[in-house]
Amino acid sequence: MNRPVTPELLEPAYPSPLREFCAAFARNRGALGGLLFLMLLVVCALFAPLLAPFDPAVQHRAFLLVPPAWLEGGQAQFLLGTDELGRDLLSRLIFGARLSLSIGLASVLLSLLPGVLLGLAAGFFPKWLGPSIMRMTDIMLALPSLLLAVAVVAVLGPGLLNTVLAIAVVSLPAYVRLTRAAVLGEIDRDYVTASRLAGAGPLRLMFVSVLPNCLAPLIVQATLSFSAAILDAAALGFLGLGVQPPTPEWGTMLASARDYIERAWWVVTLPGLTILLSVLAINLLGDGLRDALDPKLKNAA
Amino acid sequence: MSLLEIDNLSVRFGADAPPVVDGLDLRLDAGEVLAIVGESGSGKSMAMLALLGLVDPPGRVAADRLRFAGEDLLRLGGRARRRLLGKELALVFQDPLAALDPSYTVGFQLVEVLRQHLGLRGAAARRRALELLEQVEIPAAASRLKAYPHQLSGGMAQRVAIALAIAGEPRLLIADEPTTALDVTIQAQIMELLLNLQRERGMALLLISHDLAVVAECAERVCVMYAGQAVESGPLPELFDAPAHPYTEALLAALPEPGRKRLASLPGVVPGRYDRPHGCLLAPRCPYVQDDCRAHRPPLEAKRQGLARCYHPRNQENPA
Amino acid sequence: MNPVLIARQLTRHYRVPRGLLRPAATLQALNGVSFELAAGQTLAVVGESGCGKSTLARALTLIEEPSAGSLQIAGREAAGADRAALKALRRDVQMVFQNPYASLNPRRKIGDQLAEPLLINTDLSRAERHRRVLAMLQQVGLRPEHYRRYPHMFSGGQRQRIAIARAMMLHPKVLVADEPTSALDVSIQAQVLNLFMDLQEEFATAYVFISHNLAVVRQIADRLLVMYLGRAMETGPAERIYQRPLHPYTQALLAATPRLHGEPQRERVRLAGEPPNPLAPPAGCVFHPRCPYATERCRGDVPPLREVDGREVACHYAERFV
Amino acid sequence: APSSLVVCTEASPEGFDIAQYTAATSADASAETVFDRLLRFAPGSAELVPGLAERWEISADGREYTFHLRRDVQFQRTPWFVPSRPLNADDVIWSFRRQIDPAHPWHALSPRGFPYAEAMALGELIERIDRLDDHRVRFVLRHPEAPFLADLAMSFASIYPAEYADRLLAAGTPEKLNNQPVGSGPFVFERYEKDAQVRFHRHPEHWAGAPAIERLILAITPEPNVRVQKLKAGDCQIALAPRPVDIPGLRRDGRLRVLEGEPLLIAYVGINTRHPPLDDVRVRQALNLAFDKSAYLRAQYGEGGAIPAVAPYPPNLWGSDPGLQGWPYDPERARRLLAEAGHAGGLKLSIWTRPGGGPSNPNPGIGAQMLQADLAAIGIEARIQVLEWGELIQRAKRGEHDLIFMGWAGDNGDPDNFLTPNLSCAAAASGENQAGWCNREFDDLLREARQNADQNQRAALYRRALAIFHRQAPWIPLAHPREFAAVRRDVEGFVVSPLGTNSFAGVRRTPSP
Amino acid sequence: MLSFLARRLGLLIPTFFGVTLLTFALIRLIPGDPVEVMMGERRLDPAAHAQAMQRLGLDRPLAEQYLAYLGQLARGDLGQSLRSHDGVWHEFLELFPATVELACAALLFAGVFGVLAGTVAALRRGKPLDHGVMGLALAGYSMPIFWWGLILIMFFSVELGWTPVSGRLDLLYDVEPVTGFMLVDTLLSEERGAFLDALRHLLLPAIVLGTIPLAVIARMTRSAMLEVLREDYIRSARARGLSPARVVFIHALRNALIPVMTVFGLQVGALLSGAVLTETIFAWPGIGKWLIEAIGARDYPVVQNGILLIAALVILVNFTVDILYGLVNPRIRHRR
Ligand SMILES: Nc1ncnc2c1ncn2[C@@H]1O[C@H](COP(=O)(O)OP(=O)(O)OP(=O)(O)O)[C@@H](O)[C@H]1O
Ligand SMILES: Nc1ncnc2c1ncn2[C@@H]1O[C@H](COP(=O)(O)OP(=O)(O)OP(=O)(O)O)[C@@H](O)[C@H]1O
Ligand SMILES: [Mg+2]
Ligand SMILES: [Mg+2]
Repeated sequence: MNRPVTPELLEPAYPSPLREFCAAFARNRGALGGLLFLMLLVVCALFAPLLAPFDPAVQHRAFLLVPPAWLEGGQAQFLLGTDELGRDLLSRLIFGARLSLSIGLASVLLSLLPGVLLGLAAGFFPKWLGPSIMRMTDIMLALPSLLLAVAVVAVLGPGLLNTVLAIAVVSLPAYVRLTRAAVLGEIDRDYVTASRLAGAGPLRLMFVSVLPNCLAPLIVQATLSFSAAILDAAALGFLGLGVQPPTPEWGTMLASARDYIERAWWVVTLPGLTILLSVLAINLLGDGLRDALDPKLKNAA
Repeated sequence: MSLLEIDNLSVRFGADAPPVVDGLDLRLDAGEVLAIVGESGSGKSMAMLALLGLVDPPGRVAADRLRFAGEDLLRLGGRARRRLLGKELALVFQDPLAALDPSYTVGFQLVEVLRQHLGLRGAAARRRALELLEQVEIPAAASRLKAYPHQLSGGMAQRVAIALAIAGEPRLLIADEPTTALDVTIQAQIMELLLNLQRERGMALLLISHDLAVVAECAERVCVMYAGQAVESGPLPELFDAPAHPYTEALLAALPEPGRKRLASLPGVVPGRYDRPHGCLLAPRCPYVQDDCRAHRPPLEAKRQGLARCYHPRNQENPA
Repeated sequence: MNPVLIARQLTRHYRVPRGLLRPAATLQALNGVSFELAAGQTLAVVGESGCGKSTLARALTLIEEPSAGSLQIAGREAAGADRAALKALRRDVQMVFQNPYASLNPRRKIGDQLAEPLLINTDLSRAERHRRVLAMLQQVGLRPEHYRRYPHMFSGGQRQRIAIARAMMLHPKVLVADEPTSALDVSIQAQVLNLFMDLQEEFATAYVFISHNLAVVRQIADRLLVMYLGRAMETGPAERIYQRPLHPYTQALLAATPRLHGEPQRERVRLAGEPPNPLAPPAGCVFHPRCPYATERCRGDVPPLREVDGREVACHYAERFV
Repeated sequence: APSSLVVCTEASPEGFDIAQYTAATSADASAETVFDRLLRFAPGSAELVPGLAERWEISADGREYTFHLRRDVQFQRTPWFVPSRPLNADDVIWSFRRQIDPAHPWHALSPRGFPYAEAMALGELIERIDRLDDHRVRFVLRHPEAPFLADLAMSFASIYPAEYADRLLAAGTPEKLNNQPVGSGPFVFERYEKDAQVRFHRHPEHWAGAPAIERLILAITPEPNVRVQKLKAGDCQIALAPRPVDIPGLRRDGRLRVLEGEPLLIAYVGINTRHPPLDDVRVRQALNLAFDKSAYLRAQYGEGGAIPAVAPYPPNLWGSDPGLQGWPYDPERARRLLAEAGHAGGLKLSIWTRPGGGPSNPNPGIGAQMLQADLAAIGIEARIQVLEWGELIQRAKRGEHDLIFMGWAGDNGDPDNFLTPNLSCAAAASGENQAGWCNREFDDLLREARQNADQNQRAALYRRALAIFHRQAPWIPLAHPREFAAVRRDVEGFVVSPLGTNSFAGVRRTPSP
Repeated sequence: MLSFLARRLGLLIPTFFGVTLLTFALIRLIPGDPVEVMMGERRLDPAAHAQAMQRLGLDRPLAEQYLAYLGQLARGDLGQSLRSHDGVWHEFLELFPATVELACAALLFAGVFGVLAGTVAALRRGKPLDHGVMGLALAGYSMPIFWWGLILIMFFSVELGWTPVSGRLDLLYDVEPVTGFMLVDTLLSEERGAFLDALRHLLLPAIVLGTIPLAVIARMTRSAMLEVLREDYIRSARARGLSPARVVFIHALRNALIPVMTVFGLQVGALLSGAVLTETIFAWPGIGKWLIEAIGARDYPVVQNGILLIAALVILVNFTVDILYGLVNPRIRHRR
């Protein structure tokens, strides 16, 4: 029988998806910068005890509110100055990275997993389970996130773990809605029907067919909620409801620094700047990921 | 002097990227119906956009000559060009629903064009808009003026789009696959409408299509494009009866026709932008390929039927 | 003739909600369609957009349960079958979709997607599955190294081959193809049509080939089913209908289909207007508002499908055109 | 001269029916402005001077107090109440009876009761109140009580117009007593905007002469640095309670003056003696030795912002012991003591504190963290727990804490006012005594002193008690903070009261040359 | 249209009941004994405590309590603050205008500049201006606003003295709260200069609160604009010879703003979150600060019903935006 076989030389060369992604990502200079800064943070977090010049809790009582080294009155040993208890600001910022990153990571994981499962369920069972899950997220979305987080902390009491839980609760609805929307976008596509025709059951459809195709927006959302988690944790800390002292958390540092706004600008400026830069870096990374992972998403804000 | 003269038009995206439209030459006389056919991605639409100056950066347009009704389109300023566009030179797109602004009524969009090009305002503009809708045979035209595009069916929307295009009494109407999104019965209606308008107003019609059968039924001349280049052009129906270029021949052979048991088909696919062969673009797929085809790209030369880019053209003997 | 697929009065109605204040409307997407199809034969279904072709495809492939009517696949009744029976039945009907860019899972390797039906429905070993997939790849004109590639690395035509390969993996008795070539360029369309014909020759699969293009269908169809607004207008042996269409709608469709070498001035049955709103179908013959020959009778009486000149036609005046 | 005075205060008043409330900020907005009392504290001191009562007599047995009321006391006219008569004995009787007599029609109308009257057990103390005539009232006590006169000068003893109360009751709107106060005081209440401001204008017929200030505005500004910023910007003329650490900067500002006072204030760390091993006096002493108090004072109050505390009340109060030496900072000895007590291997304790500061503890975070660091140095691992004030008090009463940062403000200038509420056995039973410390000997001394009318004898008794307190170390006494106020240069006549409340009746604004 | 409204309203009802359930549960989960909080410093013996619990209905089964709560709500009774003994509804009404004023000012700021920045960036796509504007937008989006507020105060109020430090109006202006909206009240009052002063007070808080919405709106506008600019109808409009201004403002912007509008709705929740922080920093007497303090002080009725009110507000605003969305988007308006 005579069958047209695609001649070899006609086959265009296709780069591997990973390579394509890397190339697209590397073209985005902002994202690259974000990645570098984030890596710096990660290094700080991992090797904080090695990198930090001092124990972040040690109080140099002879050196209260020493300005950064390059300013008049600064001390060479305290590069970024000291806070109201004479603790080295640089060391506290470095150790703070550890805390902020782990809060971000933990709360992302804690909201991503249940969020995705609920979103999948909501997309796949549109009869009654889906709507009830969506009503639930509506309810959570009706409360301003910070207020909800504060309420959760009020119930659980302040502390590291509870901060993480509060932030996870707050970011859950976004994952549910996003997953559901992505699932609804995919579930009627022909490849899912084809899988169904091949006899695939609901679990297989959910996890093998549909979920991998919803990952791109989820990954982007994860980076965004990672940065949001850092901001929220800082906000909770600022309101005195976050991680408890003397743990060096950026927001908590800011809260106590607030009293010194007129006399010691560095205790106010530096932690805030650190938060801003970290969040900015992660958001840049997220934007880069969004552009590189899924050109269709490029325009979703 | 022809109404439209295009010499060596090329469009490229990125300095070192191969062109998307590659050295296109085209002539069109007033009142003539010319068709451009080619497979998806062959650069048909891009050539037309380049003509109208609507290629957005980073796309870049170059041409030796781009003249319409004696005006040099390459040198035209923004204001002068806008006076031409939509008035002398109008365009109808493939997807009629997408080509109408969803936020405004049909009437608003018609009046907008009438004001822009004819300076009509108020009641006069509305009256003219109604006439236009009647001309494109829209039933209950008065009520349609208040309709939003999404309230129209595909065929109706295409009629509205045509009304918008002929509002300025253009001398050339470019229709970019005007019927591909429509059903056959509607397609027949729209084609008939377009040809009627063309005949009544004596405008030139440049019809873009990938459907050779549609082209065969309406056009006087055809230009066949492949991967950004015109590979053959000539009068109809002579060209389709005995094409010179193997690509045209293959396209025709691939069409289902009564009596054909098995369709002849070219193997492989159209080359992508980055893997275009050095020589003749069709060389990798051509059943008659020879060494010179692989080495050099053939120029567009006069053949018996018209112009073709081929070293070994088909059907060169005179018809029996 | 031993039919592998028998549809009797297949009907599918959708309820279309119209807000809280108005009752839901009923949309008769498919209204009493019947046919029989033997192994190795092709039934072509044609009609304009929205006439219920895809609805029919979904009913035939058991994706959706019909509202009424019966469906027999390889002698087994599908209506009212339980889960297990349905699963067994599904093996015998597979489907090829219109859009080759949406019908393959973009995140899975081609090989895995082809092997999926085997994995789910058979207890073949991994190696055996692999072997069969490779064999099928070769059968549709692809090469073994394509096994590990992702869909985006293929052109539309190649993807459609892959989709066909996937549908054929379980050697179904019936293959439903819903406009499999309308997204493809002519030269590629020819390749795919040829592939369909080759495979049918080899596996004697029965095809339900859906299209809106009468010219394409002519190439491949043994029998023809012309639909309008969810109803069958004319059905019978394809060549007979092409030679002499008896229903005005079929005539109009054929006339509207452009021809390469048609006589330019040939007389055409021009249809006025557009298909009516499916939520409010006209009384009597659904085609009468657009029919050039419509009479008072057509406005009142629904013409039954009846045998005229070796095919079935739903027109009161079919004899006129014989 | 500018006739308005804007005062940046720390908190919203809880309400204006001051008998229901205890906070000094509430007193500033009502007792010190709208109301007068029978007796007053002289400005800037705890000395008693006549108020609405021009004179009084005390019977020989110390049980009968007869007050002669002034005759020229006019109540304020407001849009919501126009008085028909000047003050008389009925007003005094109404003001006290409603607080102590459960049968009084107004008694049940206070949702939170009358905390001061109840805390002082006035109901048991006062046998009856007699109306001798329009301008003479007699209080008959069940037993002699030395601080009684001082009590009558306190905010809760403000005198209300009984006529206004009657009208409110008749109109069925008793809650207006709390929203639209009327009194005889120097300023007339105008309007309160929650969390923003309280506005007053002067009472032209005030018996002591109308105040110089025409309009008084309390601008509620909880953040101390914001108060200072607003003062500098001229948005207010008096900033109350700036943080001690800001004082040096304020002193340098030529547009401002810093006023200071020595308030009756103690900041301390309560050691919960009910929790082993804190029941061991050696451990408590070790805690006292371990904390570097001078570093704490510097970080918390700045230079000169406070004096270190050794006793439960400040040295400017009679009955203090100048010879008493506090525990030195001696971590070495602390460690030894701990080892002696069998905790060489270390200990785990909790430190409780609250999120927002107050006068005794302007920046609670600092103290807790310093204590934590110092305890770590002697091997005690302390966990800081920050609790909102309400929850903190509630759980501290139940005794859940180990160490707790606390403060106490005296309000009548009597040492007993510091000791009994915080360190008596009764307070230990009720939970107010956060140390849960009940020392019989100490407690007996307190009781004896309370029933003795002679101040010298009492002082001697208190000095003996202090020695016991020091040895037993139920607290880490921290500091007696100074109280500051910063004012614009043109403000005159404002003084910082030792009692925590602020009076603006005598304030004038003179444009500086 | 009517049925569209009815359908949306139908969705609100379960959400609202869910919120009541949530606030009800929240209060019962927060540690601390409401009676103790209510009594403040007063000590209660167990009998009195039990009596108080009974009076508050806290001794009944939870389901019964919930029903009683709903009944209370149905009667419009939101209870009283445990701290001030003022009605929750009354307190809310008193503080709400301040928040609304702040939020509106912030939204106005964010909307005007966000749309402007997004449009400009989209039109200059890929140019340095685009990168600059979008970089700033991303920075704004990443801003810890409590810090941002502090920095702005430090610079503009403390250093330069251009803007007041906090509050809504210089207290020397005696402005009677008629509407509660300071800008309106100052206009109504006789005090000259008060309006400008109120405006100066509003400036920094509005900027701080508006920063994140501005960034979101700018980004959203840009992407929507880019999307729309690629649409066929824009290309058609240009092919019809319409002027660039007309194409951008009449055709592109109108369609691009439709998705941006939904963002406005979604921003309301975020805005209230931000208001909590902004109000705390600027001592702005609004509901955000009120609620945070109530949660801190365990003022149960305020927490419970304050949150309920805010949730109702958010739901209502989103509902309104939905309706408006339908109004400006003919495709939704005419949906059968
Ligand atoms: N912005 C762009 N950047 C790069 N390449 C582009 C861009 N726009 C279009 N192209 C490429 O230009 C080529 C020609 O496209 P064009 O739309 O002109 O094809 P066409 O012949 O009209 O096809 P169709 O029949 O599908 O409409 C395509 O290969 C397309 O990928
Ligand atoms: N799930 C559904 N709910 C409601 N109506 C539906 C549903 N699916 C299809 N319809 C309607 O049923 C009718 C038939 O649709 P169907 O998709 O079968 O048409 P088709 O012939 O395949 O059209 P096309 O050529 O456009 O694919 C249409 O009017 C369609 O709107
Ligand atoms: Mg095109
Ligand atoms: Mg279909």
